[in-house]
Amino acid sequence: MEKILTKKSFPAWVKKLQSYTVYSPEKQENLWSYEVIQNPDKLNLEHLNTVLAPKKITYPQREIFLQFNTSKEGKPQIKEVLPEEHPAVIFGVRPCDAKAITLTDKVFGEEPKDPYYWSRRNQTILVGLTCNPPPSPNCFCLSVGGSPHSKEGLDILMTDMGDKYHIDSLTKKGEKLIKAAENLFKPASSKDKKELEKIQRESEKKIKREVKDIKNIPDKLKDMFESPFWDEEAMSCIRCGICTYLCPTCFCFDITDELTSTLPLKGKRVRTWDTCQFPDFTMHSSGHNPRPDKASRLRQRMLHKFQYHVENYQDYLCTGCGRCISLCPMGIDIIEILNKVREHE
Amino acid sequence: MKKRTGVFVCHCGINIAGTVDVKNVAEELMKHSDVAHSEDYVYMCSDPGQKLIENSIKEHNLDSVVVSCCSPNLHETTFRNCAKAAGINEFQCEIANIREQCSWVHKDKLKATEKAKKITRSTVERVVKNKSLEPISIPVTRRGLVIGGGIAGIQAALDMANSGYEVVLVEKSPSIGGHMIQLSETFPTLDCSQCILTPKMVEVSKHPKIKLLTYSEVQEITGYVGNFKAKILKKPTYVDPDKCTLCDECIDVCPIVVPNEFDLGLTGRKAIYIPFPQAIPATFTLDIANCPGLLPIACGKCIDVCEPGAIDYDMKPEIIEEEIGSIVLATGYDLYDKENMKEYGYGKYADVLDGLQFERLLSASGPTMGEVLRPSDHKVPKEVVFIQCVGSRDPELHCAYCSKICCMYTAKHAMLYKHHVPDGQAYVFYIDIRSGGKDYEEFVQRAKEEDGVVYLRGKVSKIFEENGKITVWGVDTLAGKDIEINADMVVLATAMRPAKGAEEFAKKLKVSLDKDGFLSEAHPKLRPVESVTSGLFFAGAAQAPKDIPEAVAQASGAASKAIIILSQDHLFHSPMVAKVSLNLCTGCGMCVDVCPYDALSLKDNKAEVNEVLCEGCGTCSATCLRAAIEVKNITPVQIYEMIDASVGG
Amino acid sequence: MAEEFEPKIIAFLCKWCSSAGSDLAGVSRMKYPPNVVPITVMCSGSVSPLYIFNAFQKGADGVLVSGCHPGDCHYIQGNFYARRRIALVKELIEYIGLEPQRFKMSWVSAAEGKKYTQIIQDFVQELKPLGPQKKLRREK
Amino acid sequence: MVNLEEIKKEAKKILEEGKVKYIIGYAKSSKALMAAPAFVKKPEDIDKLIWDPTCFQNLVKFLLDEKRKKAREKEPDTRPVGIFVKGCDSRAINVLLQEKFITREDVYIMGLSCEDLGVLDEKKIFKKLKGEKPEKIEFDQRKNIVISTKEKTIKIPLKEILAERCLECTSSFPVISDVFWGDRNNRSPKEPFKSLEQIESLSQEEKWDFWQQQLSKCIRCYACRSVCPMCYCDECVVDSINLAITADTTAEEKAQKIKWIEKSPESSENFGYHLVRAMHLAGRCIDCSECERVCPVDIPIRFLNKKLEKVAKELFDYKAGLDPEQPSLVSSFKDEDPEDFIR
Repeated sequence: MEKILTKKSFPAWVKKLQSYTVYSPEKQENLWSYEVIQNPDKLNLEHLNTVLAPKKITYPQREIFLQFNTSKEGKPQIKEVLPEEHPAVIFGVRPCDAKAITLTDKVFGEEPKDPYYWSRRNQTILVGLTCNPPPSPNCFCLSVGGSPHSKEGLDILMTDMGDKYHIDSLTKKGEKLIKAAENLFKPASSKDKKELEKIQRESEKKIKREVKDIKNIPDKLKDMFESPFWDEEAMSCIRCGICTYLCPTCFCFDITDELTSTLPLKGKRVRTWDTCQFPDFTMHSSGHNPRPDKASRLRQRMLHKFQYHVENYQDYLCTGCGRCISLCPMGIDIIEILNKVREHE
Repeated sequence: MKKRTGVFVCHCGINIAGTVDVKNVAEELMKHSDVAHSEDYVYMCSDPGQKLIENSIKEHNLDSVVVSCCSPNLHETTFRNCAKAAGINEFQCEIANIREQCSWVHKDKLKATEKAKKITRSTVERVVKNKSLEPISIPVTRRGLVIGGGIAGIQAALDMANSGYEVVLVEKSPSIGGHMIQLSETFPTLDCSQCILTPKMVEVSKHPKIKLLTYSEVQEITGYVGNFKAKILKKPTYVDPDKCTLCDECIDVCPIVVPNEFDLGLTGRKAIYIPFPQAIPATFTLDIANCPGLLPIACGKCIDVCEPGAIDYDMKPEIIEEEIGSIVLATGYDLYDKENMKEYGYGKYADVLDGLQFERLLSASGPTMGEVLRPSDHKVPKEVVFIQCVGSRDPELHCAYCSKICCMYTAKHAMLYKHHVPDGQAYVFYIDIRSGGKDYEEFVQRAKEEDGVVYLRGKVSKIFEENGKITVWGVDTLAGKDIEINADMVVLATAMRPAKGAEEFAKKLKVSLDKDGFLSEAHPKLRPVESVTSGLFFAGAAQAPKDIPEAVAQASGAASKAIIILSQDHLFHSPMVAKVSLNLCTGCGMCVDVCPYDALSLKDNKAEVNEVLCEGCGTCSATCLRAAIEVKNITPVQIYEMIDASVGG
Repeated sequence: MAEEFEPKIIAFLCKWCSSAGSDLAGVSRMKYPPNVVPITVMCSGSVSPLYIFNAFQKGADGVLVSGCHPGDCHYIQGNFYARRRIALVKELIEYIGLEPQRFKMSWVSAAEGKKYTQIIQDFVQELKPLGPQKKLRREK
Repeated sequence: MVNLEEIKKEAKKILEEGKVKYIIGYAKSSKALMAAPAFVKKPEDIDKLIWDPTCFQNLVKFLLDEKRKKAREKEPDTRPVGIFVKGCDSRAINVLLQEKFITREDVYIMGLSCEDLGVLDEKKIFKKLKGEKPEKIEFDQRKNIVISTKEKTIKIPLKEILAERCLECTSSFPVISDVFWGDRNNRSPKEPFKSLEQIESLSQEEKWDFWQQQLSKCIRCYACRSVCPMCYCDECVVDSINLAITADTTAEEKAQKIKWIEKSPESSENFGYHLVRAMHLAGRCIDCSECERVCPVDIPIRFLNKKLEKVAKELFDYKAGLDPEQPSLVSSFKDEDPEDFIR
């Protein structure tokens, strides 16, 4: 169901959503970041790529699993901690980031479903925004099966049409949001729809970067496991966590116990993000590390995204947001690597 | 893996129990997963108390113990022995100080109890991670080395030898005796210096346990306490002491005359010479620096006349290596350099002498056979001016410190001068008189009253020669008037300095020096004869200006310290020393920089600990950026747990 | 009425001077508030900045490092290194906005029981108005 | 003036002579505003080498990889590695020499003077570009940078967009090198620590609010640590990045491993990390401020290191990286070190 909402009345709509925690991109100094919106009048959807994808809301960097409390005699008491239920709306979600959430949905949706992830996810409504212009010079969503106006994973897709937004409600959740302030919306005219198509066509043209015939990449990679190629490509890697922590699709984690008291022994078990780029990610307690060097770690990142995940989920573990390219301190460029893979003999 | 720790809380009568609920402390600690047993008792240090600990160690088969009681300084040893007696390693026993640091300083019983719990638990956390350690045992080479053959060195050597230990005594000049042998009489008793010293010198030369190396210098000391190695250079004397009959023939024929060090240049000596008649060893030395040459063609007169053929031009320097267990440094002093004392015309006017030169003039065996005569014209000086604090107590220009002995020997000089020249007049310029010491003050008074020495409180402004006299301008601050004395002779009480070359030597031995270049002791009050390097001790003026009795006393002190080491065949060293985790160490060497004991070194780019030298201060561990080095049984992880316990977390 | 705030102080005392000094305070039956828990280390030079930060993270309201007077260090120089290291920590802590009053260093000799007593008394008085140290403390 | 052609000539020469194993230099990256490290092994590849104000990276970091690699090899090639260093980078080499992490023989230092310039600050430029993508950039006589985006071409005076550290740099030329290009004019900024004032002038609480706000952004990607040439430990004290365990590490040793900070990016843990990091860089940080450049969430990390650099200078008259022979800041002392803060 397509509707039109004037930019003027956009805040009014958001104000109607008190029952939700509302997130939206917010500019802090030079950076864009998804934050809880206190004042809807300040909403600004002209954002470039946020440093962290909305993943930070649906899959926070730190999740408490349980609390434990031991005593010398008797067995320890354990209390599971689930994120408290609070419905949330995220505005300004870029189609690539929404697509990314559908990917993590699949992973955490495997049986047994991850209760922590889903208790958040089920509560979250994603309101997307068509990318026009692209939010990053390194966008390449088209190459990985996405588009600047892809609806995948979104409950609503908004498109900026100058003084108004085209609102495309895609799910029941989305309907519910619009219902909250129905009178603010008017149906989209056929003229609007025409204009929308134009905008969407143009937005695609604006995506400049591309991975050439990506379809062959997975097979290509299969034969490159032992290739010295990775040593070359990884030379300038400094084994930091930027590419993976900022990636909207990376979902690897670590589980540790954090003590709050040592006598008696009390604490929490928490899940935190982890990354295959840290050397200790695969370190065995024996001291053996199956991925001893930067090359094997870069290879892992590439193969996971463009071979293993494709094998397991028939989809790339990459949505072309370009964050890893824009923020790699050493200029490692996933597109260039893939294009080199393509030419690799 | 869990430990079985026992916690024993002492009431110390009411000293602890009065302010701390000891039962409650014991109960609280029982909650700790590593605590297998805890109890309280009225006096843990009493025999029944110790028995109680021993028994419960056995009964509950504990592997570690915390005793909550008084300061570890008091009963740590007691309880560690007690733990040992019960069959567990002594280093598995730690003391929680809940008396000095808790019950005695607080009033509020509740809060004091809470604190006592924290302190005790903190100690439990430590003990839980304690390792069983064995003291490091170091075999001892039971020989001593004394460096310097002055009175201090002689005394130290004799004391050590007489207590049955072999001693190597090294003296750089041809004879032992040092400065004392140059003195005429000694204050305050005026007994003849040589008469009291020569017997000791002879004793040294005859002592079966003393190996005397004169005309020798220690070049290098390596190793550590109990196991030093000394490299000693024995310079050739070109005379075989066993053959030499002291016939003096060689002296008569030797064409070379140089100033005689022993008489401080007041007389001359030949290139082949004996320093002084009573020299030990009693033999001649050929001073190669001044000899025309060791080739018969160059001169060779002495070798021709030497009946017994004692002279051997082919004698070579030899390096002697000695293994020793402990070392006494007695490198002595020299007088403040002439060069610095130009304002007093010293070195410029023949009749301006320093204290030691005057001693020679007074000495019966001296250049004038004990008559006081002016070096310039051999006339008897009728007016003699003695100036004190020449170079001493003068922070701006010279030495800030007081040379200590000058007040006394100046009084002695003035007095002896009067004994030699009853109709002469002696003046003494002084800043103030420091005569602390047995019979010292009386001695000074005697000089003033009986011998009529005129003491003028003030400084000398100028000294210059004027028609055969030495005019001294000074001021008498008491009378408040300027003084001019036309003296026949001026004697300067020049400052005492560390012996020349002592500095380089100290560097070789890695002993630290104070700002004035004297050896600095481990602790100014409590360890006055020890250096910070264990096994190395100080005696005599090398450490600070001293008079003879003090030097002798310190020498005996140093000797007994040295003997303490030699008296055991093994030394035991605390095993709480640094330990390196090689897989973490990057070999940056910061720990090596900070170690005050040179216990750390780099080997194949990794830090290496010499456990014998390490004192376990842990400065290395705080300096290391990668926590690659820690001190056993007080490791970062232990502190980490102790912090938890101490904040009550 | 609410109970008065009692600051928690961790005192790293060197074994030879400061710990002995606090022993002397005890022997002389001087009195100071029980807010301080001493941790005796071998030398002030062995106190790593990690210990200090960690104490604050674990909820200490104040931290004291105390060693021998310069020149009296049992280990000759340890306290000189400590002096430098602690100066850096102090500057840093102040710079990031933790109240400087919360971190102190002192020289307390084995003879200065009185001084130790005074230091603790003053420290507690200074800390009380500041309230609990929450800035670096871990959430419980 | 540094002449790129001369540099290439030298690079070619030493590669042909086999004097060096390879050369670590700079080449263009897919981002117009930032060069990328280049590892040149063959003489024919020297043409990709570049030298201009986009050469941000402190390449000294890569000597660590080289050392690790050597350690793994049975018969390592012991020839030196050729490396481009700027003034600040060269000080990093001095610190590594001082800490015996490398030896002088390990490196063939190709010194490049920044002369009156330095490197760009991407963030400053992005501000000016307001989000437009720079297509290509040019420098006209080291005065201006000309940036062309699809929409327009703008000319910005370089001084306006140089990195803060370059504006406060006191020696813009390498202090140690085997070959050298450019001039050695020391520049002496009036106030080398000016940028700190904005924080120092704050009240205690304002300071706290500032750092609290900044450090709570930290996501612990450890880029600051990863890019820092001084952070060469296999295992970081505060948080294991590469547990330095070997086959013979005992279970107990593993158990004794202290967790000084937790993995959670909570305020206290973030402070724990950044405070310890600052302490560990005291007297070692040579102010290449790579840590700050790479931080994805824009934490002004340099202000922490710079502060201690200032303290070291003012209290102990110590400057890092000038002399490989001098003892480290914290492994040395002077009798007259200040102690007015001690009671």
